[in-house]
Amino acid sequence: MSSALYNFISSYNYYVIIFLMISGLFIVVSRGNMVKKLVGLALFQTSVYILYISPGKILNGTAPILDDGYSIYSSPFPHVLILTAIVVGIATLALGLSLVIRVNEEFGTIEEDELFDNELNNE
Amino acid sequence: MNEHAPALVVMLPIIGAVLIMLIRHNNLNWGIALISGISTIYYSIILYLNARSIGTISYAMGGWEPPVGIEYRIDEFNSLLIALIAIVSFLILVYARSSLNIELKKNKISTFYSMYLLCLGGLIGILSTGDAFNAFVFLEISSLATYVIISMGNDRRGLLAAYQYLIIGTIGATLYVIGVGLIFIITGSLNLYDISVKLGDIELYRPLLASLAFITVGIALKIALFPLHAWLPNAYAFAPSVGTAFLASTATKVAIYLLIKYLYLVYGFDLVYSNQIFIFVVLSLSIIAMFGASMIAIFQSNLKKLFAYSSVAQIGYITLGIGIANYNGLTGSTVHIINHSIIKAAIFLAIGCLVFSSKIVNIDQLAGLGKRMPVVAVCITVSSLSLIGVPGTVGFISKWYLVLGSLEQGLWVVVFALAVSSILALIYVGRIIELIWFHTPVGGMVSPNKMPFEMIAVTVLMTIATVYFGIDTRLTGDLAKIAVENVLLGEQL
Amino acid sequence: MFSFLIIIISITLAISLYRALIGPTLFDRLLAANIIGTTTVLFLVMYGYLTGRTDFLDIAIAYILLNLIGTFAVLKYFRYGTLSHGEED
Amino acid sequence: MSQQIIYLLPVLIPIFLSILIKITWEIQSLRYPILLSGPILALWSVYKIQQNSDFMSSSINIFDIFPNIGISLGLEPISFVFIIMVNSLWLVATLYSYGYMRTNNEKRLGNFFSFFAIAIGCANGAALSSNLLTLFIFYELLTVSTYPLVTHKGDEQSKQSGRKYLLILLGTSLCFFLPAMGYVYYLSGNLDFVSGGLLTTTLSSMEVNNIAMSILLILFIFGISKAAVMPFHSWLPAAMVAPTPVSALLHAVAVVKVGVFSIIKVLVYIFGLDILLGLFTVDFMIYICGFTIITTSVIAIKQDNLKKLLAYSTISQLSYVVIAILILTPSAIIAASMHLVAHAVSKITLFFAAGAIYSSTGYTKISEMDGIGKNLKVVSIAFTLGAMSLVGIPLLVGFTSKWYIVQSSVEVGQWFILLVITISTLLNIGYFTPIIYKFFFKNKLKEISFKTLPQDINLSIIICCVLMVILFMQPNLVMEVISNVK
Amino acid sequence: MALTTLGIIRLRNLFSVVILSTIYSFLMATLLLIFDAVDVALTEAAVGAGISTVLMLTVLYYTKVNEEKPKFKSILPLIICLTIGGLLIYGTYGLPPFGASDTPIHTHISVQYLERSISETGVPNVVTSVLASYRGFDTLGEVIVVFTAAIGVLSILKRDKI
Amino acid sequence: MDIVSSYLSNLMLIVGSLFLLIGAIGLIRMPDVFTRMHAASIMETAGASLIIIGLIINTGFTVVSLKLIVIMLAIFYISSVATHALARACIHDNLKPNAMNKESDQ
Amino acid sequence: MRLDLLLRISSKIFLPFIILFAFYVQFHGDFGPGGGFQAGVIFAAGIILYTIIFGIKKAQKDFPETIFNYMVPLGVLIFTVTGLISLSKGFNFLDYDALAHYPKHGQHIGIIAIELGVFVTVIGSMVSIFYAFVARGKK
Amino acid sequence: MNKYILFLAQFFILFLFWYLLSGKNIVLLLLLGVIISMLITTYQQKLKILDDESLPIAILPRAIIYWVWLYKEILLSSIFVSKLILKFPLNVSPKYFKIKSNQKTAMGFNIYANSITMTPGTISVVTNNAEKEIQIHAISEETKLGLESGVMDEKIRKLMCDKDV
Ligand code: NA
Ligand code: NA
Repeated sequence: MSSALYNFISSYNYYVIIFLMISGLFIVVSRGNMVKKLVGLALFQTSVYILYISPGKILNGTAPILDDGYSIYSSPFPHVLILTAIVVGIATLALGLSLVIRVNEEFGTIEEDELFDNELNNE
Repeated sequence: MNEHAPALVVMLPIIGAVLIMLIRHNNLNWGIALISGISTIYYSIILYLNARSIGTISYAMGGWEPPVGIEYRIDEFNSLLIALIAIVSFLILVYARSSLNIELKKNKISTFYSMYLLCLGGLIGILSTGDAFNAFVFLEISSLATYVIISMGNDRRGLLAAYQYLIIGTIGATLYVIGVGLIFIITGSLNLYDISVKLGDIELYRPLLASLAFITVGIALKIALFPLHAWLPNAYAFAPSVGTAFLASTATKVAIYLLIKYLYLVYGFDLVYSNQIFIFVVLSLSIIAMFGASMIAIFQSNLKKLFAYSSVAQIGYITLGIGIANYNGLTGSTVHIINHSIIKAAIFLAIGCLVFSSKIVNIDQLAGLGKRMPVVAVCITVSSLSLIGVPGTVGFISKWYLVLGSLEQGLWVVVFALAVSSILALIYVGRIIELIWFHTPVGGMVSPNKMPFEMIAVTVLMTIATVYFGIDTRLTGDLAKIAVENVLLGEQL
Repeated sequence: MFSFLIIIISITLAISLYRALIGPTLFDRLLAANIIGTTTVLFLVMYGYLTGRTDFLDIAIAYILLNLIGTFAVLKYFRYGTLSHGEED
Repeated sequence: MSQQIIYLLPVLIPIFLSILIKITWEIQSLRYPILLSGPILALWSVYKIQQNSDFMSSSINIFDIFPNIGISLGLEPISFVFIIMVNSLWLVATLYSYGYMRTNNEKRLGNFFSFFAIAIGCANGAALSSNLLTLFIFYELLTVSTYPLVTHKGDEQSKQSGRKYLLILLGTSLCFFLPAMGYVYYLSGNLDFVSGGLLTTTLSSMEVNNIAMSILLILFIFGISKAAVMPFHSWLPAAMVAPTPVSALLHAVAVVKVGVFSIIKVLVYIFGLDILLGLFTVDFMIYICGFTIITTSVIAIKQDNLKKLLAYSTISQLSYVVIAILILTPSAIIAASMHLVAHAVSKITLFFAAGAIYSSTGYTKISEMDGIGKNLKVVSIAFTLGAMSLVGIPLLVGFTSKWYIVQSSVEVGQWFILLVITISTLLNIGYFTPIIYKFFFKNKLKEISFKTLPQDINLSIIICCVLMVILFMQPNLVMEVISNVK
Repeated sequence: MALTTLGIIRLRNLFSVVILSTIYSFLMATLLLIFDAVDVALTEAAVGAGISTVLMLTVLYYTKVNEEKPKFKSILPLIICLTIGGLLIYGTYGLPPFGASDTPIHTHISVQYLERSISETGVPNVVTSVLASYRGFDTLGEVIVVFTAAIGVLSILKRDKI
Repeated sequence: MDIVSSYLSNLMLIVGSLFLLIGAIGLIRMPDVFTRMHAASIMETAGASLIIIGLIINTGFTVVSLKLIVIMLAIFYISSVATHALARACIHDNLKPNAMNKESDQ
Repeated sequence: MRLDLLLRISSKIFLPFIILFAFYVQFHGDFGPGGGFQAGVIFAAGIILYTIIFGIKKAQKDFPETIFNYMVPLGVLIFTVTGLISLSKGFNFLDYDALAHYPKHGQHIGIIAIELGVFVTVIGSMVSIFYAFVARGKK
Repeated sequence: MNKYILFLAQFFILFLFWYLLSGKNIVLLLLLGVIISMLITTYQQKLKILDDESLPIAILPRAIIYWVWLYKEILLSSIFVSKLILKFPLNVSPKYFKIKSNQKTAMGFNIYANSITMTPGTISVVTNNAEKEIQIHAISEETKLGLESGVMDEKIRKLMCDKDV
């Protein structure tokens, strides 16, 4: 049973990543709402997490917390990296959101179309 | 402590930043920043001298041997850039105090210094790290600090610029991480040196190329290579002048170094340049950058924006050298990294002086500047001429190497592109010079603030540097040559 | 046995997700979110049993606590339109 | 004094002088002595250098910019002639311009003279340069330092002209000169001026690629657009908005002559005559120059503005020099150098005269100048002499140089050149005769008061006329020196 | 998860987007758990469901809740994204299959971490030992990132003296 | 005893998971928010608790089972609070339950 | 009012456990999942819950903002100082072997120290950020 | 309630929780647990968020009995609602009505409302402590009747030791 589940995931491993990545990026690039853009950015970053971690998984392996009962562990290396990446992600998100608050305060809107038309392009 | 210089040179600015935020004293922050800056310079020079005498220095963070732990690799090339950045940013710091008092709210000044130092530390980290992921972390440190710096200006559009840059910068960083991830999957390592060894016998060619593409695009977003440059003009235009000077003279250069490092040291010359498409893309993008950005610059009315677009064009020169990819081309790139850093620092510092004294932001306000503020006017004039590449200034040196490099490769197109883009530069610079010297000031003049000595001094110093290094190239040119010889083309020559 | 349960739980998750996606009102989505939180916790517990590691329980507890915080935040938000509301206001 | 300093003196003296002028400008009594001391000191320093060196064997490396190429200076025959000419005429021009600027109440005199001095310094540097890089650097600096002089008036028209000036001069030099220089370096690994030609000596005959060389030649001739060969000539008429002394010194002597001089040096010391002989582009360039000569002369006939006319005349005369060089025989080189000097002296006379007329009457258009010869005798006579010299009438220096050019073209059998010179001489007569006729034989259109000209203007004009005659009498002053070119 | 993403793309109401992103975080965390990344899952849950949600809600308090229709057609973005996707598909072709144990990731450095952790640092959770010791400098960088973000947010948002 | 307990635990697990499934189906089939809440209620209370009790029986009395009990109680409590608050929020938002409309029809 | 009360009671009950759980995650990072960052986030989440339920004013009175603002650099300082101590003993930066006589012991101390640094910074940052977000107020 | 008993109880519960989580008998960790539990409890008291509401010790023993009963109820009504869900032509006739409660204490009232919500089939939507009135949404007539019988109300009154009126 469990191996069936694994196989299911195994074949779609990278494609899921790619799909998430594209859709996250798509939100960022195509949507004008600043908050939504940030959400998209977060999705985009999240997809990277799987990119790193899924190759670190070994079938029948277990979490890399050493214990007597186990011999096969999945790789701890990607986990460490992704922990860092998550932290960076939330830091960026917080900064971005704070900018959004201020932008909304100053300009009264958070739709990029309006903002950039009105502000940055017409000097 | 000298053997620990690789760690110190990164940590000193950061410790400075932390202390500033911990103490939060309005009179001490500048002092702390200066002390950090000075000590960073000291250790960076020690690093450079060591790298010159010993060769590559490997420093194991945490005492764990390289592939396992994080390694800092210092060679003649990056130590040179570290020293450059340390010195330039220190000078800008000296300049910063009075300028910030005018341009920032009182309560933000501590934060500014803190961010400035963090950004500096991040950049030095990127330069010196020998670890792909560590580079990402420091890239993010410097980027976040940059976003904050950009958002700090008094112009509310700074917020938009910061947001825009945040989005683009994060996409860039993420693409970079994707690229690193692909490499990581292939090699299982993150140590750049280790990777470069392992990539030698990798049969998975496609992931390799894809990772190359991702890393290049990711870094290119940071570099503001031409189609990906949209964030830069706004960011430069609305940041506080000190911030602009700092960013323009350091941030993009570091990203370029990272790209060079990947192309030459990690992937290796043969892999990258066996790929004709890659060269073609880099060259054509660079040329488009040189033309397109200059064309846009001609029509700008905001002074900082104009020079920001000019930066995009100049970045085109640097990447051009990467695309030319021979000894002279690379030397040209390297020298131009140094030279452009100096030029842009000088220009933006001068603009900072203008903002300080009479709130000048647009080009037409420059009219008759030659009479009102002759010193600053001379500085702007000289450094702008340097942008064109008038002989006797640093700009000429870079152009010369680039021309030589492209001639060696038989790339006449590139030679002419260089020439024509110089003419475009001439057009926008000519406009400014004409306004400064041959127009009478329009309307009532604002009574100018008295310029503090250190602002003028630093600006003049930078301007003198643009001329001095244009004449005496022992420091810049020869060091760049040595760096290129020993580091980048070690195997090829 | 456990894997069977896990599959059931996965199906449940999928269905709730469907509701979260189509939910005509916001509250449907909220409800679904809450359910998904709970179901995920169950999933965790089951998965912990499946692999035989008890560390998963800690994470399950963490999930519960976080789910609680998230739900409370959202509810409070709906009630007052802000998160900064206090007794005095 | 160390060697390096001595060689740098001709460059440093004017620059130092310019600073001095800036500082002491307010002190009235010091102005004249300081202004005049510059040219004299410069001439003295050239003399010192000449003492120190035997021609063409000694050049001094000041410092390196790139490995084994840097700023290096030296004195060889052509540059000796050129530098003497520039500095002597500077002396004369200083006299003249001080008077002129005072008469016309030009503002910012201090600025004017200090930039003037810097420009001369750059020209001296270009003259002394003993490798291509040094030449290029001083060439560019000359452009930049004369730009303020061109736009000195500061009105809209000046700015327009200034734009054109910078754009064409810097543009062509960056577009053509710099790549060409790079290519030379790429071919030979060096940029030194070598007697016999750098490329001739370093490349074996196998390596010489005719097509590449031809392209290189075109690049150089178009790149050195100060020589104003036809597609890139329009900066020169534009620059005529500058005050007349500027036009006189720079656009008759320093700037344009640096252009022609650079072409001479490049052809002689970089290519070497041997390589050039085989190139088809030489003929091509000769045709271009011929075309330039004829066309500009025709344009000159139509001009009403006197200074514009002189400018077009200058363009055509410059192409004389270039065409003379392109004959590619030693005697032709001598002829070219001779014409360089001859034209300088004659044209400066003409400009001085034009400026004097403007100072006295305020007239700039030829059509207004009827009958002024009766009041401005000295000036009108000087103008006539200058014009005659350019046309090539004996007793004046212009004849000598034209004669030598004709002679060497006949030697080689370049009938085209002969034809061009003949036609252009006719055209010269065509545009100068009406003016002179107007000066002396027409009646004034209306009565105006003539300002009396200050003595220094008259003096300088007379000196020029005397020079023209002396050089006709003693062409060997120039010829002897230049014949040392190997 | 993919569905959640689609939902996020489609929905205009930003509340729903926030709620969906919370759900997304939970699911992502679960997925990470399946991949044995215990620490990461915990972090992702804490960050995604806890902090991010709350921050986004706060922002929504200030701004308008409904997104407006994008003015432009999303063709160019689509092209960009598909290009990148194509590049990824190109790049991931031939990567080791999921769950294999003989890939470089496992054989090169991870092994060392797993073997040395107990004897050198005495910490059974290898993730912790790598994070804190073997790659401690990265963690320092991470802390500095958090520091930067916090100071930055304070400087951007605080009105009074900092 | 072992067999009995294992059967019991399996039974509870299966029943619990069935409850989950049924609740999920209810989540789809029910017509409005309020009725869906009831379905959710099943999932969160009956389903979750049965599964957890099944697991407790499976392990026997250890630290783990105590943890499980804690988890169960927490789920109960949170579910109740959340459901109530949600319902309340719905009413506040002027979202009438279907029940009201029917009563007004009658 | 009624909803408020319910939430308030629930929060009162859960808050101590959340905080305790945070500390648990912090100190058991060696043995199980968790560590400084996760602990910090959970702790911060606890404070945030308190803020959400009791209002920003009360929260800022009970958990003064200044403390958190100072925690942000403090944690980084703890981390850095740990690194500098190893420097001062002649070891490389962040080499915890320097911190005690036996390397393994030193590693342990080092790990605890830097986890503490992370914990402090993360709590400080997250709470500061949240306070800043909430306290900004509409114009 | 006595402050100190509350303190001790809370401390004990927290420490128990810690031990539960930790499951390790390392002295250092246990000590840490004690210290941290202490700290938290102290701070709780300082903030005045430690009271009967947050820690109902008094009713604990009877609460267990009540919970068992409630759990039985929950299971039964779960089965009922499940049937409702699985019926093929979906036939729900939800009811929305008010109910009066006889609780004396606020806490009892809250528990009542919560219990109603916890039981599948009924949700307390709006509560009014002053009027002792709860608006309830029930999924069908049966669950509505089950509530109106008042069994649960009675049980909770027993739980809270309310004297009969
Ligand atoms: Na950890
Ligand atoms: Na219920």
